[in-house]
Amino acid sequence: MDTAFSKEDLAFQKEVRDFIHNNYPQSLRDSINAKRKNGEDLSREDFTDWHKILGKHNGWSAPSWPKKYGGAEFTPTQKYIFEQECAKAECQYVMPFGVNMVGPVIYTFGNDEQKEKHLPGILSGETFWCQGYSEPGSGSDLASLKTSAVKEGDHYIVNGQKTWTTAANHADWIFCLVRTNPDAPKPQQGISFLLIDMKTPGVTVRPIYLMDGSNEVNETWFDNVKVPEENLIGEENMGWTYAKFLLAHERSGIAGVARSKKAIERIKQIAKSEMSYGEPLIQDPAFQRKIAEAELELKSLEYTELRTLAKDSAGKGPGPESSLLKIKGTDIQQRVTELAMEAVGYYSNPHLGSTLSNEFVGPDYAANLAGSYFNFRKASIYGGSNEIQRGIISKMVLGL
Amino acid sequence: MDTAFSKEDLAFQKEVRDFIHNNYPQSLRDSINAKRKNGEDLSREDFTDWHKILGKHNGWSAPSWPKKYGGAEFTPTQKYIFEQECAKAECQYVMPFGVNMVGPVIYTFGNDEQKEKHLPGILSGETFWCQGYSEPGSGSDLASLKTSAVKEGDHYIVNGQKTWTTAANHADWIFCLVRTNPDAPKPQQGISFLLIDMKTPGVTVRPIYLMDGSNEVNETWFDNVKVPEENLIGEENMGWTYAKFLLAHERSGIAGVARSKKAIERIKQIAKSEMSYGEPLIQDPAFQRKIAEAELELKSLEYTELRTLAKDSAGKGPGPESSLLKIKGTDIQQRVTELAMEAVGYYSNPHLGSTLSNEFVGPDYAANLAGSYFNFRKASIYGGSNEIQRGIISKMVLGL
Amino acid sequence: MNFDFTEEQTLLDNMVTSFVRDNYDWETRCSIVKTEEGWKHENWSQFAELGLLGVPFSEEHGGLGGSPTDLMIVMEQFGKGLVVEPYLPSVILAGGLITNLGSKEQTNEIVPKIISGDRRYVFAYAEHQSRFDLFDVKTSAVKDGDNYVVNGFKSVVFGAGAATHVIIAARTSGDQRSKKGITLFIAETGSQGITLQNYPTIDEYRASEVIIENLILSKDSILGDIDEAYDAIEEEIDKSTIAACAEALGILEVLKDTTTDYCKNRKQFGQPISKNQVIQFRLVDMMMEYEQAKSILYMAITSDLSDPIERRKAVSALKSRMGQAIKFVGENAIQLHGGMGMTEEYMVSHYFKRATMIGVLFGNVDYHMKRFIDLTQSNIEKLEN
Amino acid sequence: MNFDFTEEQTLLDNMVTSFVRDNYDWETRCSIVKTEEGWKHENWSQFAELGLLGVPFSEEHGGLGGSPTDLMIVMEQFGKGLVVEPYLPSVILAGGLITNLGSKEQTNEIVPKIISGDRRYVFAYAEHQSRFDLFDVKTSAVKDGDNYVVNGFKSVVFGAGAATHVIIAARTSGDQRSKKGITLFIAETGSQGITLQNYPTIDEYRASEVIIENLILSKDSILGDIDEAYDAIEEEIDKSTIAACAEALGILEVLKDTTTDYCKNRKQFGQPISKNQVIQFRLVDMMMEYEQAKSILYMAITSDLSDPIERRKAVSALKSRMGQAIKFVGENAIQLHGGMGMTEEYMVSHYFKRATMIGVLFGNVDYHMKRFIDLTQSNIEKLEN
Repeated sequence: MDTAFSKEDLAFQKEVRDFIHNNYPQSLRDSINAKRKNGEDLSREDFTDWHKILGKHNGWSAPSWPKKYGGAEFTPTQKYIFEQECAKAECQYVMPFGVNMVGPVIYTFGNDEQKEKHLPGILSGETFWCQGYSEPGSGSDLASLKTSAVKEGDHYIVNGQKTWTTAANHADWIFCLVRTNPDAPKPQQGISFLLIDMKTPGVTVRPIYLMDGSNEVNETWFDNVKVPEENLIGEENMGWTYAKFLLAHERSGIAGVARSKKAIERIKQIAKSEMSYGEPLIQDPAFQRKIAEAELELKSLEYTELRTLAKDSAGKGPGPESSLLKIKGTDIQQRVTELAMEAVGYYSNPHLGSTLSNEFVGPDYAANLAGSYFNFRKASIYGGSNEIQRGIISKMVLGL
Repeated sequence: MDTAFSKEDLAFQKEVRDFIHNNYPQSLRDSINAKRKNGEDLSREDFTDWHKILGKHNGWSAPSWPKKYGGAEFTPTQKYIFEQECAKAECQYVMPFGVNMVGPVIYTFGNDEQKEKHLPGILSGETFWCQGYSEPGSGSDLASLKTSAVKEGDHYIVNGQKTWTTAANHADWIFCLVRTNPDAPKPQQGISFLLIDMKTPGVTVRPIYLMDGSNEVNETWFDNVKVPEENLIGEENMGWTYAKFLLAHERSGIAGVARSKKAIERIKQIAKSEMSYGEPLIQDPAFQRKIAEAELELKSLEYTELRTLAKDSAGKGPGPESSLLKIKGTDIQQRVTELAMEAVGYYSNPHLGSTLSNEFVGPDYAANLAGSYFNFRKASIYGGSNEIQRGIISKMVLGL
Repeated sequence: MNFDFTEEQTLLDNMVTSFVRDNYDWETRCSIVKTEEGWKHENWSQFAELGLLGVPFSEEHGGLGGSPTDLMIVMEQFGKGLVVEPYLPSVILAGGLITNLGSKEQTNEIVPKIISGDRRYVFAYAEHQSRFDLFDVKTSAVKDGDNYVVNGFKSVVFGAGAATHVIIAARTSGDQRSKKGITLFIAETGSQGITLQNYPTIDEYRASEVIIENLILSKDSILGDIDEAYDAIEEEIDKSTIAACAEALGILEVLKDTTTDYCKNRKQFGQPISKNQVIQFRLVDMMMEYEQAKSILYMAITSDLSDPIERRKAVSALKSRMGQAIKFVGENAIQLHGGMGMTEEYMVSHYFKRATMIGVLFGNVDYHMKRFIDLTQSNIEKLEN
Repeated sequence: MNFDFTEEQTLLDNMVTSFVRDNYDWETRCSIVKTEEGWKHENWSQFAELGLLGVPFSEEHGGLGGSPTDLMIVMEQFGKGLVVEPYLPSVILAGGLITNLGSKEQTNEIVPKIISGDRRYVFAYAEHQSRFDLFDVKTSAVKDGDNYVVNGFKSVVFGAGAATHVIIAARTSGDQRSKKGITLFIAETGSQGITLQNYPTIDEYRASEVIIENLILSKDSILGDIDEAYDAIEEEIDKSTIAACAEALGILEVLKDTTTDYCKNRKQFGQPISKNQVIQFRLVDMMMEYEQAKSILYMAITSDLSDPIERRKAVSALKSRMGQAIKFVGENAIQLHGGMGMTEEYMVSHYFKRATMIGVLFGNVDYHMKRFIDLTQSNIEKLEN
C-alpha cells in the first residue's frame, strides 16, 4: 500500500500548478466572481475561455482522450492530480458534454468522417455541446423517451421535446437519444444516438428557471427538424448501448472531492469572520462538529475514489463504484452548501440575483450562498437520482 | 386549547402519588435494583408484587377496564397521569399480557363463563399470562402461522411451536392464535383464538437468551396438547379479528414517554458524576446536544400522545397514530439506552450478569448499561417491527 | 385537556382560509412578489377590514385581544398561502413591542393606526456581528440635550420597505454585549438620518439594510424605559418566533400533502412512483416529522408564556425542533418531486425556500438548541421532573 | 499509488485466514469464551509458532519487522473470526510501548519472550476519572530510596488476567492532568501490592480492575525516561487504535455480508425480505458505510505516522468515522435479522457487541471528533490545502 506520489507524479503536479498559475485568466476570475455576487448566469465565454486555453496545451482539455485524437491521455493518477490542482486554484470547470460525453462516444462508435468533423471542435472548445436525454415525463425512466426520428430519404425528421437540457441556450450542437423504432419489443430497443446542429430550423430552446433564479437548464423542442443521416452514430436502434457506455465511461471526478474540499476551506474562512455568541463562529462547537463530520466523510470518499482509481490503473476495470461516488459526492456537496448558508446567518436572505435589485448588501462572501444551497438540491436528482443509484448498487453489487 | 389539568385531575394526581408513596414496597425496589446490578433476570414475584397491590385498590391494576369487570375505567387523562406517576416513581410496570391484551379480548368477545373464570385472576395478578402469536418463520408475517388445533370431541388437539414468548417461563396461561382451518382461502381466515393452561401435558417451555444474556423470551412447544373447547374465545376461525382488535385496543402508554423522561433524567445525573476532558460530562457540548435532541423529540412525542388522548377523550376514536407512537417511542428508548451506555465510557464493558462473575466493578449507575442498549435493539423489532409500522401508516393514513 | 379551537377561533380560521383561497391563488401571489414593492396595499386594507390587523391588540384599542393560539391560526393559514404581506414583522413583532413597552399615550396613539392599516411599524434589531444575540447592539444613541443622536447599521430588517415607522434598538449604556443599556426608539422611516436599502429576499419577501447616520430623535420617541428594553425585546421576539413556526407548520403541511399527491400521480417505469416502498417510507417519515412539529408547536402555544423561563424553554424547544422538520420535509419534498421540484415555475420550490428561511429567522437550530441546553442543563439541580 | 498487499502480506493474510478457518470455527470460539480464563493457551502457542506474536517487532529480536499494514491484516482477520485472545492489548499495545521506550537491555530481555509466547504484557492506563484522556493520571509513584512506591487504581485493563506483566502509567510529578510527569513501570501481575479483579466484558472478552496498593518497584522496572512517558503512550495508543479499527472493519464485513445473505434467504409474505426496496436500500447503505470505513482505514494506514500531528489527525479521523460506521452497520444488521439478531445463539449479535465495544475502546466518536477538531480547526491559518 502506498499513496505517496512518484517523482514523475510530483513533477506533473508542479507542471499543472505552474501552468494554471501562468495561464488562468484573471479576467475570467473577475467575471465569474462579479456574476456570483450579482447572481447572474455565466456567459458562454465564461464556460469556454479556460477550455480553449487548455485545448491549446497538449490536449489538457480532454484528460482521458487517447493521444491519437488529440487528448492528454493522462494516467488515472495524473487525472486525479489535474483535478485537484484545478479545484485548488478554483478554475472554472470544463463543461462535460463535449469532452467527457459525446467525444468518447464519437471516437469509440463514430466513423472517420464524424471523428474528423467533431473531435477537433470539442477539444478546442470552439464547439459547445449539450445533451438531449431527458424528456418531460421520462425522468429517471430514461428508456421511456418519445422524441421520434423518422427516416425520409437521407435525413431523419425529428419531432419531440427534450427537457433539463443544461446550457442548451449556449450550445452549437446537441447529442440526442431518439426513437427510431416505436414498435421494438422493449423500450430500450429502437433508440438511436443522433447529433443535431442547434441552428437547424425547427429547434427551439426555452429557458427553465431554477428556484434560485438561475437559467442553467432549458426545454429543447424539435419540430420537424431535418437531420442528415450522416449524423447518426453507430447503428440505428443501438443508441441505448452507446448511452450506457457513456454512463459507465467517465467516473473520474464524479465525486467532486477536490471541489468540496475547497468549499469546506471557504466555509472555514467565512466562519472565522462571522461572529456567533460574541466569538468567531469557527469556535462554536456545534458548527465545528458539522464541519468536521463533512470533512471526515469527504476524506473517506477521497480514499474511496483513490481505491477506484488504483483499481483502474491496475487494469482491473471499473465496477459500479460510480454510483457510490455519485451518492456520497452529491451528499457532501449538499451538506457543504448548507453549511455555507448557515454560516452567514441573516445574510443568507438577500437575493442579489433578482431582476428587482442588484445592489450588494452584506459581506462579499455571503453572496448567493442560499441560492447555492437551493440550486444544489439538484445534485441528488440529476445524473440518475440517488434513489436510482441505490437501485443500481442493489442490483449490480449486492445482487438483490 | 388547554393542557392544564382540571382540579379533579390534580386531585387524582395527588391521590396516585400518595398511593404509590405509601404502598410501593421498598423490598421490591431493592430486589429489582440488586438484580439490575448483578445482571439477573427478574423473578415472577418481581413482576407481580406491585400488580397485586394495585389489584386490591379500586381496580388500578386495570386502568382501562370497565368498572363492571372490576377495572378502574380511568379517563384518558387519568390514564396519562397514572402512567406519569408510576414512571416518575420508577414503579415496576404491570405486565401487559393479561391486563392489556387477553383481558379486553375476554370481556369483549368471551362468554360469561370465560369472564368469570379468567378476569378476576388477571385483575388481581394471581394468574400470570403470556402471548402465543409469533412462530419460527412467521415473524412479521403473523398470518402465516402453522400451529394447528384439531377438534376431537370436546377438545382441540394443539401441535406446533410458538416463539419469542415473553415470560412463558413464569406464565400460568397462554393465549394463542392457532390454525383451525388449514384449507381457508386466505391465511388470515381459519385462525382461532385459544386459551391454554401452561400446565397441560405436552406444553414445553425452553429459554431463549438474548444478546445481553437475559432470558425474557422463550420457545413454547405444543405436543398433542388437549385443550377443552370451552377455552375457545368467540367463534372458531375468527381469531384474526380478535387479534386485530387487540392490536388497536391498547395504545395508551405505547410510546413510553414517561419512562423515557425518567431515563433522560437519570442520564443527566450520571453525566454529572462522569468526568470528560477534566470536567463533568454534562458540560461537554457534544453530549449536551445529544441529550437535548432526545429531549426535544420526546417533548414532541409527549404532545403527539396528548393530542391522541384528547381525540380519544372527545370520542373521536383512535386513528393509526399508534404506529407513529410506536416508531418514535422506541426510537427514543433506543437513543436513551445508547446515551446512557456512552456516558459511562469504559465502564460499559464489564458484564456483571455473566455466569462467570458477579463481582461488582465500576460505579453503581454503570451496571448493565451496555446490556440495556443491546437489549433495547428489540424495541424496533417487536410488536410489529418499525418497518411494518411504516407500512401500516403508508397504507392506512397516506393511502399509498 | 383539549387541543380544540373555540368557536371564535374556528371563525377566525375560516376567515383567513377564505381570504387565502379567494384572494391569494398562486397566480395572484406570483404577480404580487414581482411588483416593485413586493406586497399589495389592497390586501393590507382587507386585513384591516377583516380585523386581522387587530388580532393581537387589546379590545380597548379596537383589537381582538387575541391569544397566541389566534395568532397561530392566522400565521398557519398565511403559511399555506405563502402570504407575503409583512404581517409578522409589523403586526406581531413591532405591534407586540409597542403593546409591551408603550406608554398609555403611545399605545393610544399608535395601536389604532396599526389596526386601521394606516401605519406599519417594523423592528430593526439585528446587526452583522450580533447574529442571533438580541443583546449584541452596537448602534448607539447618545444624549444631546433633550435629544438623542443615533448612529448605526441594522441588518436584514424584514418589511422595512413597507413600513411607515421603524423601532430601533440602540445602546444608551453598557458594553456591546450587555443586556442592560438597550433602549428602543421610534422613528419615521423617511426621517433624515435613515437610509433604507431595500431588496428582495431569496424567498421573495422584502427586507432592508437600515443605515442610521446622525439620526436626531426627541425623548418622546423612546419606547419604554431607558436602558431597560432587553426583556421586552426577548419576550416579543420569542412570541414572534412562535408565530413564525406556525407559518412554517402551514408550509410543511402543504409540502407534505403536495408531495404525497405528486408521488401518487407521477408515473415512472409504468407505475406511480408512490408504489416504491422507499418513497412510501419517505412520505411516512415526512408525515411523522410534520406531526411532531405540530405537537411541539402546540406545546409552546399551551405553555405558560407569562413565565420567562418557561417561555424561553418552550420557544427554543419549538424553534430548534421545527428547524429540523423544515429541513427534513423541505429537502425531501424537492427530492421526491425530482426535476419539477427544482424549478421556479412549480410552487413546491417556493414553499421550500420560505420554510428554509423561517429556519434562520430569530435564530437557527444550533442557536435555539444551545439556548435550550443553557436553560435545561447548566443548572441541573433545579430541574423539575 | 496502490492499495495492494505485497507478496509477503498476501502470505500473512492467507496464514491468518487459514488459522481462523481451521482453528476458530464458531463452536470452538463459543467454547473458549465460556472457559474460566476466556482464552486458549494453545492458540497463543500457535500464534507463536506461526510468527504472529512477532509481527510488530524488529527482525533483530526475532520479529517480522511488520508495518501497520501487516498488523491491519492480522487484526482484520481476527475481527472476522472474533478471536478473543489478547493480541491487541498485549502484542500490539504493550509490545509497542516496550519497543518504543525500552532500553537495549529491556528489549533484548523482553521482546524475545513476547515473541515466543512466554510472557504477555498489558498496559494499565485508564482510570475512572480519566475517561479517554491519557494524561489524566492519579496513580502515584513516590520515590523511596532506590525504589518507588506505587498506589492507585486502573480501570478496565483488557487482557490483564492473561498477562504475566503489567505496565503501569503512574504520576511521578505534575498535576493530575499534566502531560509531563507520567512514568511507566513494569511489574509482574503476581506482585505483592497488585490485586486483579477479573471479569468478562459484555462482548465476551476479559478485562480487570487493577488495584495497586503500596507496590514497591525498583528503578530497573521503569520503562523509558522518568516523567516523559506521555508522548510514547499517545503514539502507541494511536497505533493500537488503528489496529482496533482494522478489527472493526473485519467485523463490519461479516455483519454486512451475513445480513445481505440473511435477507436473501429469509422469507416473509411469500418472498425473500430482500425483495423489499426499503431493505435493499438499507443493505446498500450498509455496504457504502463499510466501503467508506475501509477507505478511512486505508487513509490512516498510508498516512505518515512518523509525524505526530499527521498521526493524531489520521487516527482521530479514522476512529470517529469508524465509530459511525459501527453504529450504522451494527444496528441495522440486528434490525434486518429481526428476532434472530437479538439472540445469544445466533452469531450476528456477538459481532455487533464486539464492534460496539471497539467503538468505545481508546476513545469514542465524540472524543476523537473533538480531538480532530482541535487539530484541524483551532489554528486555521496553519491549515494546508
